[in-house]
Amino acid sequence: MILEIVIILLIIGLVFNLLGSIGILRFPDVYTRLHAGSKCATFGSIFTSLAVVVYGSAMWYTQDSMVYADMVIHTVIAVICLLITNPTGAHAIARAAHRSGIMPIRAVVDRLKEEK
Amino acid sequence: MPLLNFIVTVIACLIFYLILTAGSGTDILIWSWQQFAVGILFSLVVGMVGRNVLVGKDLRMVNPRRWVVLIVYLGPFFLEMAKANIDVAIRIITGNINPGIVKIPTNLKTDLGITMLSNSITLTPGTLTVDVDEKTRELYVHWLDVKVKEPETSESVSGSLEKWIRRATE
Amino acid sequence: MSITFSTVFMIAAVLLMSFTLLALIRVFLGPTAPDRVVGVDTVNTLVVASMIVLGAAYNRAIYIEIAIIYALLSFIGTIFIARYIKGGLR
Amino acid sequence: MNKDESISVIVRTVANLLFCFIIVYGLYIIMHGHLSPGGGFQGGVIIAASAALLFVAYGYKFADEKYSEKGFTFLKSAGALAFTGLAFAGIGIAFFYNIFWHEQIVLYGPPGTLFSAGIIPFMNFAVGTKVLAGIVIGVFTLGLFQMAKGETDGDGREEGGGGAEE
Repeated sequence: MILEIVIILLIIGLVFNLLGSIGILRFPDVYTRLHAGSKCATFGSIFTSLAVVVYGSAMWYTQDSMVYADMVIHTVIAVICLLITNPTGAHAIARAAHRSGIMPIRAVVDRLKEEK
Repeated sequence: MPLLNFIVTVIACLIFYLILTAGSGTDILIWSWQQFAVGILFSLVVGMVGRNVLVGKDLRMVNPRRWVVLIVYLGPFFLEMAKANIDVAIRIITGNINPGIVKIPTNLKTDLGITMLSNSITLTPGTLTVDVDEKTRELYVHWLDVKVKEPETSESVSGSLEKWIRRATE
Repeated sequence: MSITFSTVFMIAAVLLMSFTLLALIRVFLGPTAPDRVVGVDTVNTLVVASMIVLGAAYNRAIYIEIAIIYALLSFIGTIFIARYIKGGLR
Repeated sequence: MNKDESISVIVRTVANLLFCFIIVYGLYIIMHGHLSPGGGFQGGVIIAASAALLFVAYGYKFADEKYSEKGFTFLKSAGALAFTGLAFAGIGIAFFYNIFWHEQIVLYGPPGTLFSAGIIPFMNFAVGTKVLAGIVIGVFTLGLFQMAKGETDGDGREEGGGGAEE
């Protein structure tokens, strides 16, 4: 039962991570690549970490070993770190790219450029 | 109020240390007394160093009611995020995009609020915060599929997230 | 029962590492510096994810502590590069 | 748009949020040096990273207000001195002799608990202090050097950036 849940969560996470990796190869410019890189990879990593959390919780419950408690708590902290830092890093890169003069390709509207 | 800032920072650091070392013993709940002593010592040191960094001028985030709202906020946020990711996944496979940078006005007054809204927007469907105007509190958002060129509110980009964040931070 | 947790997690970790190689292609190709940074950022996220999964595969909580540190330090590195792209620390 | 602010309010807020917790994590790594991988050097690097985070978020404003080279040089020397001094503490038997543990002075609990390594946590903290101060000095010196360079040929660089934006 637990094994099936873990496998399903891992497959969802791996699919999103794969899509993120493909996305940064397929998309045409920096901003669209950031969409794939920051969003899909973060989402996929949340799911793979969720699999680890489920596994650790189940083992904690059945074996009552503190190693698994450590594993669950540290995994949650790592996911929170990813959730805080990844979008901020993406924003910093996007802002830096726009300031250094890289414009979005095929853009229908660019308010930021118009107001500069 | 420097003393209050110091106390809040010490308590936050102590909680973080105790979360890190959970399960170390059985003296005090699930912690050993050594971890408690070391944690209090470290928290005092870090409180001295960073008392004006973690807590700014206002202490409104100390209120536990806001934390409850923040935890409830995770619900709609993950819903938006899941929708977003499936949308972006389809666009990665098909490759049809319609990008652009739009300007959205916000009504958030605090720095933390605008940070949370920006990070939420970056993590949700096909939107990415490129720049922020600190004076007028406007966000410049790169949108993978531009539906409205001149949004009046943040409703069309981020749904109901701004309401939740305003409830949590103001 | 032939399939165990550790084999499942190990397969997932190997797949995550192969996705890292895909992201590395963008680091090599990327025409501009921000493109390369996007690639490096994605690699960082995938490495954090695979460290967590490896920690579960070997039943070591230590790997996950290192993952936390990797996430924080890679964030600082990304911010530094972003600042550099904009033209120094001005 | 004011072009002076090269790092946005979002990054600054996140840096403020993370600063204290990174220091606590570094101290945690140093304190558990004898129980788990890590130790003085690694924890010191993590604490130095928190200073680097504030430096990159606030730039020279932070460097002007908070950074004093004298203070960090003092910390660096104090760390090195404390390390050697602790090593000399057990010189009656041997250099680096763990006198705190063998003579049961302080921190002599059973193996596996937190207070079980005698002199080692103190030495880890000494190494951590030295590494932290050294890396902070290195990062800030590089950054301030770039500032000095930017002031002398700053105008040309600014025009170059403007040209790229056209």
